[in-house]
Amino acid sequence: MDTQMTETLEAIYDRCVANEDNIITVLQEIQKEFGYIQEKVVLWFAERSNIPASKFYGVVTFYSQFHQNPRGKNIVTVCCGTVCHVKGASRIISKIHEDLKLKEGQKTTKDMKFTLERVNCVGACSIAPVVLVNEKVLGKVTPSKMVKSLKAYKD
Amino acid sequence: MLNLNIDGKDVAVASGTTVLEALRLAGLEVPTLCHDERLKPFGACRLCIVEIAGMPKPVTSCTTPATDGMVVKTNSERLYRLRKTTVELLLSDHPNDCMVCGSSGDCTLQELAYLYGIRENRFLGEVREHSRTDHNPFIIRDQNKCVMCGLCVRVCDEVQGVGAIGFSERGFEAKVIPPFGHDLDCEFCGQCVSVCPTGALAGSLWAGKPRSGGVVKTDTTCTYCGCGCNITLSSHGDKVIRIDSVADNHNRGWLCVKGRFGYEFINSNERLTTPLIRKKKGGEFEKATWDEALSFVAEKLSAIKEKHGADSVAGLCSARCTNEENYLFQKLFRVGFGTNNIDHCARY
Amino acid sequence: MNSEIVVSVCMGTGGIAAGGDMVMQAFEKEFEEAGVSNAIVKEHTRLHKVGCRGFCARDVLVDISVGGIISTYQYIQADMVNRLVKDHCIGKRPVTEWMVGDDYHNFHDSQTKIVLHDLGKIDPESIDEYIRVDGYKAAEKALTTLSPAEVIDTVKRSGLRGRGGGGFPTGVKWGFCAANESDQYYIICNADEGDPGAFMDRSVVEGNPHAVLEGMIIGAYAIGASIGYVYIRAEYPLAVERLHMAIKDANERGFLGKNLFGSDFNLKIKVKLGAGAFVCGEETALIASIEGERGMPRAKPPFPANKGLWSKPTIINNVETLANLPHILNKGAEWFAAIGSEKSKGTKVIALTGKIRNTGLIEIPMGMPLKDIIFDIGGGIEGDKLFKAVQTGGPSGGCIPQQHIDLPVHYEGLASVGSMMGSGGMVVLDETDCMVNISKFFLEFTQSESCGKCVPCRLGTKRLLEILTRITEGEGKEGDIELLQELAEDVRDSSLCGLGMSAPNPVLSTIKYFRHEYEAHIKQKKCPAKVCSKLLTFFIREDMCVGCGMCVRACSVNAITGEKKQPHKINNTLCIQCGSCFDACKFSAVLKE
Amino acid sequence: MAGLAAKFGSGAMTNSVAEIADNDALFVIGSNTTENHPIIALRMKEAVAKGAKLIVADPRKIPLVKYATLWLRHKPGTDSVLLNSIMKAILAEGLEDKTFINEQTQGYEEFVQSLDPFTPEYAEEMTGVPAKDIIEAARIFAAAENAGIYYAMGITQHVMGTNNVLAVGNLAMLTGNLGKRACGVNPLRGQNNVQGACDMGGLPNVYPGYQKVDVPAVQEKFEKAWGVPLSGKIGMPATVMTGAMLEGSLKGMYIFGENPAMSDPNTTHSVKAFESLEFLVVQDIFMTETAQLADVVLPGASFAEKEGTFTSSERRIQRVRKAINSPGQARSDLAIIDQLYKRITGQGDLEIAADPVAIFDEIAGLWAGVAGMSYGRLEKNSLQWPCLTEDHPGTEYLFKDGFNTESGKAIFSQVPYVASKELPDKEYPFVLTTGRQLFHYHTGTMTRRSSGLNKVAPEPFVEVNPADAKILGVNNGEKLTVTSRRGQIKLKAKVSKIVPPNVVFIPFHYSEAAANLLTNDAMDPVCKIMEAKVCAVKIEKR
Repeated sequence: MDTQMTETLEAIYDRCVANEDNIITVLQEIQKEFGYIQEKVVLWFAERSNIPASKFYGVVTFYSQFHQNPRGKNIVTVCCGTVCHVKGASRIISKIHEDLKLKEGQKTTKDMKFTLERVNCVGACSIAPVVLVNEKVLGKVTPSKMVKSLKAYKD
Repeated sequence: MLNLNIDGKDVAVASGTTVLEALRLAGLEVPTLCHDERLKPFGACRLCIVEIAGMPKPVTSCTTPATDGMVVKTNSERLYRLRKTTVELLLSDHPNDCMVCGSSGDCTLQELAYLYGIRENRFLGEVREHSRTDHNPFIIRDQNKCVMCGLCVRVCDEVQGVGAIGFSERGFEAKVIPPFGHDLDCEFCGQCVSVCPTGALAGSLWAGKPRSGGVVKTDTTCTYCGCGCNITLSSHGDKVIRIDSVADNHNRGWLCVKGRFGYEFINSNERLTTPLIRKKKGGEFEKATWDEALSFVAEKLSAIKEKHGADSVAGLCSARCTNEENYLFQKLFRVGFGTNNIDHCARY
Repeated sequence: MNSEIVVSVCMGTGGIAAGGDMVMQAFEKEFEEAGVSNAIVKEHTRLHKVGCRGFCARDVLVDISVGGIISTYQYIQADMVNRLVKDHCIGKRPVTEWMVGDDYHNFHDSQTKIVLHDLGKIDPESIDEYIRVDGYKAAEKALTTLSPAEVIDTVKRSGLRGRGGGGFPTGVKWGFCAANESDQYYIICNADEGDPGAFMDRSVVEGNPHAVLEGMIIGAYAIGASIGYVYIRAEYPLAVERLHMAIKDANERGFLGKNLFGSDFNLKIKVKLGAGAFVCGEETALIASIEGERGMPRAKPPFPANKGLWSKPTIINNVETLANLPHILNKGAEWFAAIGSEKSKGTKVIALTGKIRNTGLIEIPMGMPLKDIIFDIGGGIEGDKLFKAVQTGGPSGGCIPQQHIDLPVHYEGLASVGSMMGSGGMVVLDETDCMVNISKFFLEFTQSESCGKCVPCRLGTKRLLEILTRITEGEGKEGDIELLQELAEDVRDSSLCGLGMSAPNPVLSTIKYFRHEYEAHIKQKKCPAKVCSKLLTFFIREDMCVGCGMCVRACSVNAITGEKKQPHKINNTLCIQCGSCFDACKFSAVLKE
Repeated sequence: MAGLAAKFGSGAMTNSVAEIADNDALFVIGSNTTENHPIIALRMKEAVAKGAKLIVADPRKIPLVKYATLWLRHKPGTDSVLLNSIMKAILAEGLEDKTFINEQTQGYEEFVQSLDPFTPEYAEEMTGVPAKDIIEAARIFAAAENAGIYYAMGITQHVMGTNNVLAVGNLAMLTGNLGKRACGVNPLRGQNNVQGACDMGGLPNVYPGYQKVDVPAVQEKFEKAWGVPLSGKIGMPATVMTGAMLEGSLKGMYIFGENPAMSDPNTTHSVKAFESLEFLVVQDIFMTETAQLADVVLPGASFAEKEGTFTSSERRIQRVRKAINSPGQARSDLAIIDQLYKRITGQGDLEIAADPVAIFDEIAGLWAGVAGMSYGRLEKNSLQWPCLTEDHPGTEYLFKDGFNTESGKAIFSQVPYVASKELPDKEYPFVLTTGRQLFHYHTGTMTRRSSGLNKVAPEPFVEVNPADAKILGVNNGEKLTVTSRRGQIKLKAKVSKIVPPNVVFIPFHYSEAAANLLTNDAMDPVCKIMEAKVCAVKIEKR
């Protein structure tokens, strides 16, 4: 761990101590800073805070917001709420898999351009099925529209 | 005092008592898998459920505070069915290998399966497969056998204050594991092993050793530090094969790594097995009979005393041997040689 | 004469998703350009962002008010703004063909709006606008003229029940909490809306965050809490942002912080972001999460009102419950109690979605028949398909069939048919939806969201899901329905928390009302709704196929053959029933059976 | 031991282990409890979990620091200064327990005067602990309803070890933390039966039950009981024996179940002493470093092979039971000693085996503290002494009804500052402190023969602060040579912030790099304990 990283972590630590934040907030801050949760960062924090690493690890693996691996440049999030489900979310997912050449269980493309994720419900049911590409919300998506939308992010 | 009626029996308990404690005070019993009196109630296994008048659903007796006037039922067809389903569900995700499991005969799950007569399982399906082996010298972690009772996690956190293992993931994937799935790296107190209700956590030292036939248990006191922990030695023939400690002693069943796992020296082949005499200074040790050795010692020490006076001999007694031995030893010097030159190494 | 021009653009998540921010930008640009030559536009234009007004299906919705006369436009996109500014704002000639029609008004007129009353009308980012509609009056009244006990009494008399799902009387819960001796009490606003198909709380926080804060102040005062938390999903960035803004503004005005409204009452409100776990909607799991733990529920009793956050008495109220409070305090318990049914007072906000024409956010008086919601407000089934069922209460709820279409929608009504109010999600299903599949969908959800702590939920939902999966894949066995029922009942009765207790509801209610669909899957190996692909045979209708080859390209197992411009054929021994060809065909020539 | 005995009339733990959990404040000084008394440490953790405040005073960042409210990192050898300054601060804030002082102590005025120099500022300079932390410690400790002090060899293994113990006792007296539940002065015993060995008269100045050999009435009592005339002359303590051996006045020795050739400070010296003996008998279960020097080695039995009793740190007498037979011809130590006793005294029948029950009854007849105990009672439950009569339940905590001194009052002592014998200088710039680690025990006789323990903690190491490591140019795991005026060992560096700069730590379990080759055999003038905790060393990378 280099000095700069240690300084960043030290700053997060101080801020969180000052705010009486909990592990979840700490991890949210770490993820905001580094994009994902690295083992060495957790171990650093565990040592620093006298909180066992197992508690951090338990939280990281419990909440779907936390990622343990680097994610792609673009995050494609498919809403899997009830309405999106009945309106064909699963077919959109398989289309994206095919289009991004993702193998089963694989979430991020080899070139690190895309990461495919699912979310329970983004609450935009009236325009289901819904897909988010980064912050942008796409409504009434079909498999073929999806492929077209992704094209713009490929280069 | 709170007055309860449990299965028709009137019971008076102190406030702050849980329903489980109350029913046990009344001499009744319900099955439990995730409960340990020494730990905070958890309410995960759902086996200790009882019906309480006025409550719509069964509640876990371990987590429910007793209240005045409570009417409790510990057994009914409904409770029996729910408990049986729970056990059956647990077995549906458990390797069926009691024959080769070190905990066979000492396994709560096995006992429950027997109690509910579960021969066939309605719920067979996917079984978790954690094929990873943990490389540590003391504790075998067989996660396939974990029932997620959380006793190990809680004892490690609440009692030992270490937190070497924790829950991770959720749903069917939920498991108990050291952070990031590494090998266990902890104080190896084995508290987790002692509370595990199945064979998910077991001592490496007693793996493959006799489980019950020919095993003799002896209650005694630990030989290491001054904490004076009560232990139970399991021996087979003249070999010590396992050390445990029961929950209701003054150390509450807790031991440290040395106390629980540091007993191999007893069976070491480096043990001294015969008296040795060095006939002249600088010579080699030679094996001797007891009679030779004892007479030799008695003669030599007595001769020194005779020649140089009582205070030319001294004894160091042992902070690791028994009171009776130490008593007799100092008496030997005081009576036998007439000297008070006796001390021991307690100072180091 | 009022020469003001006010433009309000719907900027809730729905509105933004439909292009609201682009529309907003377009208005800014157009006004700036027009303002150069037009003094009125330059000086008298106000551009507003407003929260969701409910009819999300018609987004982007824009109100243009010129001289006090309001016109509402629907389906507005950025490229339409130029004309709206030129014709309506400057030329005073409304663009009638883009305006909403009668159905829009019908949608609204059948509703009774309390919580949603100001949504879509006020700018959620402006505390002044909230104050303009009597904001913070109720809190002031409570803190300066009423005792905590009187506040609790008022809420008790109003009959308000928790809108988060349980329906427990709010005032009674407060009373339990306040009765504890403690050095610290907490109030928590549960905005961790996790039900798929629900977006009530998000819309309210996005559209009127101050109402939620005001509700919290009233609740906090009633129980004596000096610290409050809003636990909100991180997936709701807009709501989080507006909430932070609202807290900051309220602090600055002295509505939060020390000595509220000149009283000696203090309240600090903190925002905690949920990190993506449905189970954290459950009170005790939510508490664990605020404490920084895995969101694993704790057994009740003891209830949070007695031993909650950090073992101190804690009240957890849902967003909608809190947003009702200012109105109750302002207008009185009797006013509120007069709305709704005998046991369920007031209104309920509902996210009306699914296979229905008018989807969106609505608010109805408790007790309105299901039929009115679906066919009047909702405008009936999309594409003239047949109504099959309505799923209420999310993964914890059940499916209500046609036969109960007259059911009054309130806590008791929904419970009487094996469903529940839940947080208020209502997903309408039509004839093309397979009920076994729906049931499996919810079990997939609950299984993956189960915290893994208790046995019945962790393993029970897994086994339920496995049985449902095998049924939808044609592997169902005689006795599976009974096994499902037995296991579902046991999971329901012995799980630790609400998630596990209610997870079997979708299974039980679909078996109850749609047993024949299960039987068809098991006995005939058919999916009547033609959803379960493993049970379908795909074939191509020769008369419809133009031989374009789209299906050939879509097929990943090379099961489709045919010459160009000639009808194609599917080799059913190769086909894996993935449905790709069905999706790919633009001529509806691929059929499934 | 001697320190507490002088003040209170008894030198054992005043309270019980179970009471620790009910402490409101705990002051742990010179005890690495989690590693040396893991199960006692559990009670400390429990107390902390229940809200108790924990003060840890230790130069090393021992694991217990993790649970501490306040950690005082004082320089090795400055314990009494630290303790005195805390008491000075208590007085400055008027937090002393005046009632207790008035009613149950003597020597208060002189004691208060003796504290004069120990201002927090002076202490800061001497100990390195910030003055504000000293005041904070004073407040925490004095404010607690029930406060307990826990210490071990970190306090006693110094030239001023007795002084340190006296200071600890003063602190408890000053705050009235004696004679009631969940407080007190608690020396933690390092070995399973240290308490018992002392109780049984394994000391040169007392018979069993701390009855003084130089008091004629006592001598008479034992002469009568044992039927022979006894010596009224106080014997040699172990540390003095070394000199006597070298000088030739001590010629024959019998050692059982101890390994002084490795546990003694400056072992080169003591090995030489053992070698100069005319006759040495060692009785043990392994060929220890000491046994290798013997003329006769007698194979004894492990604890699993014998019947008897142990007395734990909390004065608890418990049964030891035989589970297995000893290997080969090894015999129970009791049988061996009995045989020698009979041969040397000429009394008794060699054919009759020694009976622990009879011996215990003999003890109970001679020491009132265990008069109420018998194997019959111990079979069911362990008992804590004093247990005076057959229906006495044993004693949870001491001094409930006053102290065992002549006046019945506890005696305040004046504790001046005494420096460690050997402080670092130019040639030997580091302070070496020694101790145990969790996975091993004492000289490793047992633990190094347990494969699992030896796998987790396989080799000796020297803890070096990263700052020192940088100066020495040494990385974690590299070999270092550590030299003192008495010896030299080579072992791996463990670069760690556990030790402060200029201090190094070496566990003494490893014969391949025996820490006691380095340590100083200077000793406390009263207790004759050697100064294992502080000596000067130099460190070189090679």
